Amino acid sequence: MITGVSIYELLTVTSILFFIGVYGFMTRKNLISILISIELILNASVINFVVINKYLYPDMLQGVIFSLFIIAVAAAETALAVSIIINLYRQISSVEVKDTEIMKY
Amino acid sequence: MNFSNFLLMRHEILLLAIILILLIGEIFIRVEKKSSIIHLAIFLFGIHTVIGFFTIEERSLFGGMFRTNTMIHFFKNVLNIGVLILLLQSADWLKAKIFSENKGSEFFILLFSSLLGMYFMMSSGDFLMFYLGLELSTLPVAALAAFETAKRISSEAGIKLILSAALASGVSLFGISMLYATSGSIYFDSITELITSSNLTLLGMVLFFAGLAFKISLVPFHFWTADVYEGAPISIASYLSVISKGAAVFILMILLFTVLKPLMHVWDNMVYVIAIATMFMGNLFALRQQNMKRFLAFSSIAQAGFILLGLITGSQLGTATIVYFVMIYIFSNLAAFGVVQAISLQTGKEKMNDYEGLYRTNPNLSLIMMLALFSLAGIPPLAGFFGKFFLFTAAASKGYYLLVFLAVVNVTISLYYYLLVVRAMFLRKSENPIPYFKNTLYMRLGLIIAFVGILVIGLYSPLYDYIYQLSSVFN
Amino acid sequence: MNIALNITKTIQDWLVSFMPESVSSIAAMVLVALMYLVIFAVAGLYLVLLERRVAAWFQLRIGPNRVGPLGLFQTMADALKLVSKELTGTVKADKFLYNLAPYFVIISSLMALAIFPFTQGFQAFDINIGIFFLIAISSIGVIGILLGGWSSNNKFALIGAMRSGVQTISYELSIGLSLLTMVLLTGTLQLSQIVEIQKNGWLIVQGHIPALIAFMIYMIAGTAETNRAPFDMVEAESELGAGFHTEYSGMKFAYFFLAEFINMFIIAAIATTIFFGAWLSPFGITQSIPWLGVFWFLGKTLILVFLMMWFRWTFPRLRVDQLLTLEWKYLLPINLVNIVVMAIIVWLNITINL
Amino acid sequence: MGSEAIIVFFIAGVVLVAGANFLSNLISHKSDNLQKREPYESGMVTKGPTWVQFKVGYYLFAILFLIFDVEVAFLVPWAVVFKDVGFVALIEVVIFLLILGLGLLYAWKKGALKWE
Amino acid sequence: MDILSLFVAVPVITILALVFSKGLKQARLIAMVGSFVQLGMAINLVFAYFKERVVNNDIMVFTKDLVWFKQFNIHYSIGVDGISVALLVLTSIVVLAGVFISWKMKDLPKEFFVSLIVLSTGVYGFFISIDLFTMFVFYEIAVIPMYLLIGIWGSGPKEYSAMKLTLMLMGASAVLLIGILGIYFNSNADGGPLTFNILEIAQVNIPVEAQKLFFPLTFIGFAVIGALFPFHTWSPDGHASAPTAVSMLHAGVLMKLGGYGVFRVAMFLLPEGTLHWSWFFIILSAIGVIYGAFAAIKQTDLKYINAYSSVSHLGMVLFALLMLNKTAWNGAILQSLSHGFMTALFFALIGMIYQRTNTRDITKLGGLLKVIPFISVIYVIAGLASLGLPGFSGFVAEMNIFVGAFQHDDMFYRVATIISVSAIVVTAVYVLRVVGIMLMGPVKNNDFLELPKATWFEKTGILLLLIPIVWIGVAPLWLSDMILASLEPFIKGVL
Repeated sequence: MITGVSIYELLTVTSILFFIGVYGFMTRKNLISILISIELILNASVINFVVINKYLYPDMLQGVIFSLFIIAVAAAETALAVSIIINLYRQISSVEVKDTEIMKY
Repeated sequence: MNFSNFLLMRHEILLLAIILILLIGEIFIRVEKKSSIIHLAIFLFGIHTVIGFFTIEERSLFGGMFRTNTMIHFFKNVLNIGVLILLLQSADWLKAKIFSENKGSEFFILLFSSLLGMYFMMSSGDFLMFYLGLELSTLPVAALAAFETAKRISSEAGIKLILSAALASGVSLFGISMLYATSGSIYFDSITELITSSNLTLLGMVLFFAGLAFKISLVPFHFWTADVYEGAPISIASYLSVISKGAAVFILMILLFTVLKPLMHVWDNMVYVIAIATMFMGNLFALRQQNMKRFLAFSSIAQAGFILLGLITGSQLGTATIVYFVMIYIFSNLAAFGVVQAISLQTGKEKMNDYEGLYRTNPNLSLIMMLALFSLAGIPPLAGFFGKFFLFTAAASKGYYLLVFLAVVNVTISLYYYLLVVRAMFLRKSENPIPYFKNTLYMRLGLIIAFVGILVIGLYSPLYDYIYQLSSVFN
Repeated sequence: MNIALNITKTIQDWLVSFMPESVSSIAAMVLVALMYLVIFAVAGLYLVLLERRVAAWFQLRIGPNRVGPLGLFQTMADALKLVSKELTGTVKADKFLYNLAPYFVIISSLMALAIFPFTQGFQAFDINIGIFFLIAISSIGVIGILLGGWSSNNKFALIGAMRSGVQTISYELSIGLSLLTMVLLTGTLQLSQIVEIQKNGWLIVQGHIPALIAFMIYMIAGTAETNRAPFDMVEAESELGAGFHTEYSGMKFAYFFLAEFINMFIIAAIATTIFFGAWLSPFGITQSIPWLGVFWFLGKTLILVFLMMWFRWTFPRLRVDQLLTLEWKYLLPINLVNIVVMAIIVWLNITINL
Repeated sequence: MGSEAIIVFFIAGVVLVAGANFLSNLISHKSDNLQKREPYESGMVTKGPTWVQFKVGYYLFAILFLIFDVEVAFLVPWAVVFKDVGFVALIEVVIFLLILGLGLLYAWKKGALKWE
Repeated sequence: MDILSLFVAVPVITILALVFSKGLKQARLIAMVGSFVQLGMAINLVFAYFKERVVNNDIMVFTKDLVWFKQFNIHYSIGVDGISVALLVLTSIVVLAGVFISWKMKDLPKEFFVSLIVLSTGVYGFFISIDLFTMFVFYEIAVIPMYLLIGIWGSGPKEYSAMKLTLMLMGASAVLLIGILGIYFNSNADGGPLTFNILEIAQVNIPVEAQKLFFPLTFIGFAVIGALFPFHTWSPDGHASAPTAVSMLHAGVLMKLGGYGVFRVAMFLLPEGTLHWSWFFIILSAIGVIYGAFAAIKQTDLKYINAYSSVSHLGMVLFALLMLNKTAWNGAILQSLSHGFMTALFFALIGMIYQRTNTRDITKLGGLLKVIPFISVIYVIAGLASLGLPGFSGFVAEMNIFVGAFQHDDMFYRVATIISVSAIVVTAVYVLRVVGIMLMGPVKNNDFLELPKATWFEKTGILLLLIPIVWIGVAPLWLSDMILASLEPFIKGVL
């Protein structure tokens, strides 16, 4: 818990982070940027869990443990996504979204 | 700690053991003999499926993180059978295309890992286990979707799948964190007691819904479906549309019917709208598809819309009909995908036009395909009819006649495009039809099991009674 | 002398006696930060000197001896020279990242330095996840190196940075795992408590065989982590010019240089804290005089630093593949087994407690 | 000082670097010519772009690192409470490490650890 | 196995036998034997029914009830009354005739007969079920083989017609499904369990609001297959494109499902709804009667003529049913039967003519009476029956309908009746027009002079259909009695 900072400010920050992530996911044209946007979303959730745990329910550790697992999963997710992106890059020499749309309509 | 508790996790432990055995096999078997792993995997999984049928007691483990009961157990068995059929159907493809690149065992390992994730997801007693299960069931599939590394669309499918999956799970997580904030627990049981209908809870629920809506490919989150199905190997498309969707529907149902039951007055409206949107979107887009995989993708979106009709009831009737429908759907869709797979493997043709005159050269395949499609469309006496009828009955039991009407209109629309395939196979004659070919034993076995399922499940009513009786645990 | 647990608190208490509380806390922070900056600079400079003297000693030379008595001001002069040099950079560089890289390197090592218990109570902050924090913060340094190498837009620099990246991340595993082995013994991550536990005997004694293995792995991995010989492919002069900092000049080069030596100090200091009882004197001989802890701490640390310098002038440089083989095929499996062995020892309670 | 110390030290680091840079800019002698600003590659003229696709081996090691680093994240809490939990924790970690070890072995056999 | 379940079992066995058969000869033999057995069973059923009626005064006899899906209270529940028995006999005769007509089926004969028998299974099942769910199942089973039958073995724009037919009928079943579910969920209005059983629901007083809501749904759902006016468009196209046997079965039997379903389900279970809505559907069906007749005049394609005539005739069935009195109802049932035989006969003859001349355009035909006398004579007889000449079944049916309809002293009913009656005149016009152009006069095309005579299997098929027409026309009373006796519960329930 940080003295002088209430839970509202922290949750506002995480919400902003979350929506930056969603916005980035929608608007970005580069696969890596999209991936980073997703990381933002996940991190917003992680912070959310920790903050809620610390401020509201300090006697249990559920939120903190949850965040630990989210981090692990996010790592796996990113590793996998980047490998697929690399594989794609080897074929089309690009990581732009517009180049990945041969399947359409 | 009592180690006999682990016996309750029989499915999970056995599957994990199989994964490890295959991993060891992959490490130590020489490259020339690698293809024997196919037989090993199918054999082991067959044993696993059989063992799964032994009864199990009802308990929860790890302080409520993991729970099991007869319904969950039953559904795991259903998924097992589905995966077994899938394995049988994809054995040839693996042998021909994948083992030559020396990555066949990875296919099994990843597939089983994903299935393991689904087990955990279905057995989860808290949101942590649920989340881990969800991710474990999604991530390997993304790898599998990109499995044919030499094909560009395969990679595209993989990246689309994983990016959408990650977004959905992220959004879902954010929702879970809100539920956690209002209830102070991530355990389902405690949440059920503590949950109140505050704005934050509702927001949390809606966000949470997104994660599973993605897996079931409900409408705002269906964009990935067609592309991924088209790009991914057929086995994986089949897996995504059948097993993955089935498991997600199941857990969504459990969560809505137990944990989020106090909020039912909110989510039933949501489900109502999404159901209509999903059915229409899926069906209308399916009308103009030419690629069989895309076609089945949109068809499966539409089917997901039908499933929501059972979800909206929030009653035991809903549970039973959903499980029943999903089971039937698994068999029907597997049969359809099996035929597509067989043809694609032999001739590389996946377009609807290529199927013209199929009946005259391959009567058995086209017969199975036709019955599978009719089952999907809901034509008696095939199983699909009963599944759909009961879903509609369930929805009508709550007075949603308009919804049922729209759904039945959609059944008619869907019949149109299913008949397009039947038309190509039966009505048309082709200059250049797909030549006659003989399927291998595995493929035939896979198709026959699915075929028998389609024919029998609907007519054999004790099965439904059994499901209904099981479904009382969630209400 | 009775010193409170934490040095900042001591300073703050002292400050409160003559200024308002709100100002005092800020002043205390500034003071502490300044103090550590000084320590940072001095330690960095004199470690460079030490390195040169040790090198000379190994090669039967005298080493720097002109500037100041015994050449003590040599590195000071070097530093002054570096400050007065022009900060150049290439036109092709990614300016922002190029300038950002030194910050990462410096901040990470500065932060790591902050949590060591130099003696009882002499600790900038005593975080309860101390070891975890150390592992985490030391990973950040590599980002600086990668950024520097990449943004220079120079092939040598890039290759150096990539090598550094793969090497650092590989050996970081071993560092983490071997420290973890010792955490099994202590059951806590807080450095002050770890020291407290070592009053029953240094951990390397308590954990005997597996602790010894862990220590050896730690020292190898630590040497690699700091990109020092024999693991200095990063800046292998004969291959890559100067590696990742080829394009850096003047002060900017000095940061990397400084950080490397501070990191060496940090590695040694961690080893001291975890394996050799930090500021504790052998058998508690100087327990009555807490300030002597600084002497013990620095003494042990410098011995370990000397050990690392010894490596440098003893072993030939490894190839990249040898380096990775060493880590992934030897150190990591040994480490994993070692953890289990340690767990069994702790479980059976056959540790040595004096 | 609690967790604020992290911020203080962060600021201190920034001040150190920025201050020294400033000082250096202030007192250093400056001269400019074009060649000086070329990348230094042992006196040769740079050919082609530097930022090209890199050897995939680095990426493989990065992934392996990720796996084991995350593993460490799980082992840390385990190590802290190991003394209190005892035997069950030992069994669990053996299973955990076994699976990880199998993963390492797999990577080994697949040639991911080979640097060519 | 009881006498009624055999009607489902025998076709299923036939199908299984067909699946394992090879070639045209085996297939048609199996199909013929199967259909013969069915005909025998149907005739046996008639006698058994009379015997049973003496001792058993229930609404349905030979009932059998097996629980199927316990949770929904779905039963496999079967039973027959006089109406069903008559329709079963009709079905079995038409199926057998259809098999004979398709004796020379060349393309995929096995599949053809399988589809045909599947269709007949559905129809049999529909007529014997007294459970709404079972009924619905059999209804759909009967509809879906039409797609393949028309699509594969049809002629002309067969794909379009097949798709249109299937989709319209399936769309109708969509509406019907809502109706059935509505009835089901209101079947506990008196406090009993929810049930699909028609007889049990008939005892329940379904709330009037629900009846008003669900009657049109149920009615339209069934009436579409009975070619109710705005929803009839599938019928001419479907008939025109279908192969002969399918046209026969379709017009002769399948369309009867509509009238039967309307009567048995919509009107029987929702009497208040019937009263509330009957004016609307009377208008629709009267329009259908007139429209069908006039449309038939304009057509030159034989099949289209017959198809529109079917629309007209079946409109009359619906019209009579909505008249809500005993005589009209009796007429409606008789009309169903009569039309079933007649149209089947027509289509069989058209098929034969088409097979020989390769055209169905009446303007290109002429003087066929000289060339193929047997077929032509029968065609004339069928035409006369169609326009309601006394001595044939058509007369008996239409007489009953109009007498019954005119019994209403309300102006609306009388006007509607008069309008419908005028359709008879129009019928005479188009029947005689065809006879005049096609059969009389000079032979227009010299190729036609060498046309082959009717073969033995064609004759058998024709006679199978012709005998009942004459029989009903000459001796209608036994049939009338059987139907009238069965109408009693309806009269009690609806009127």
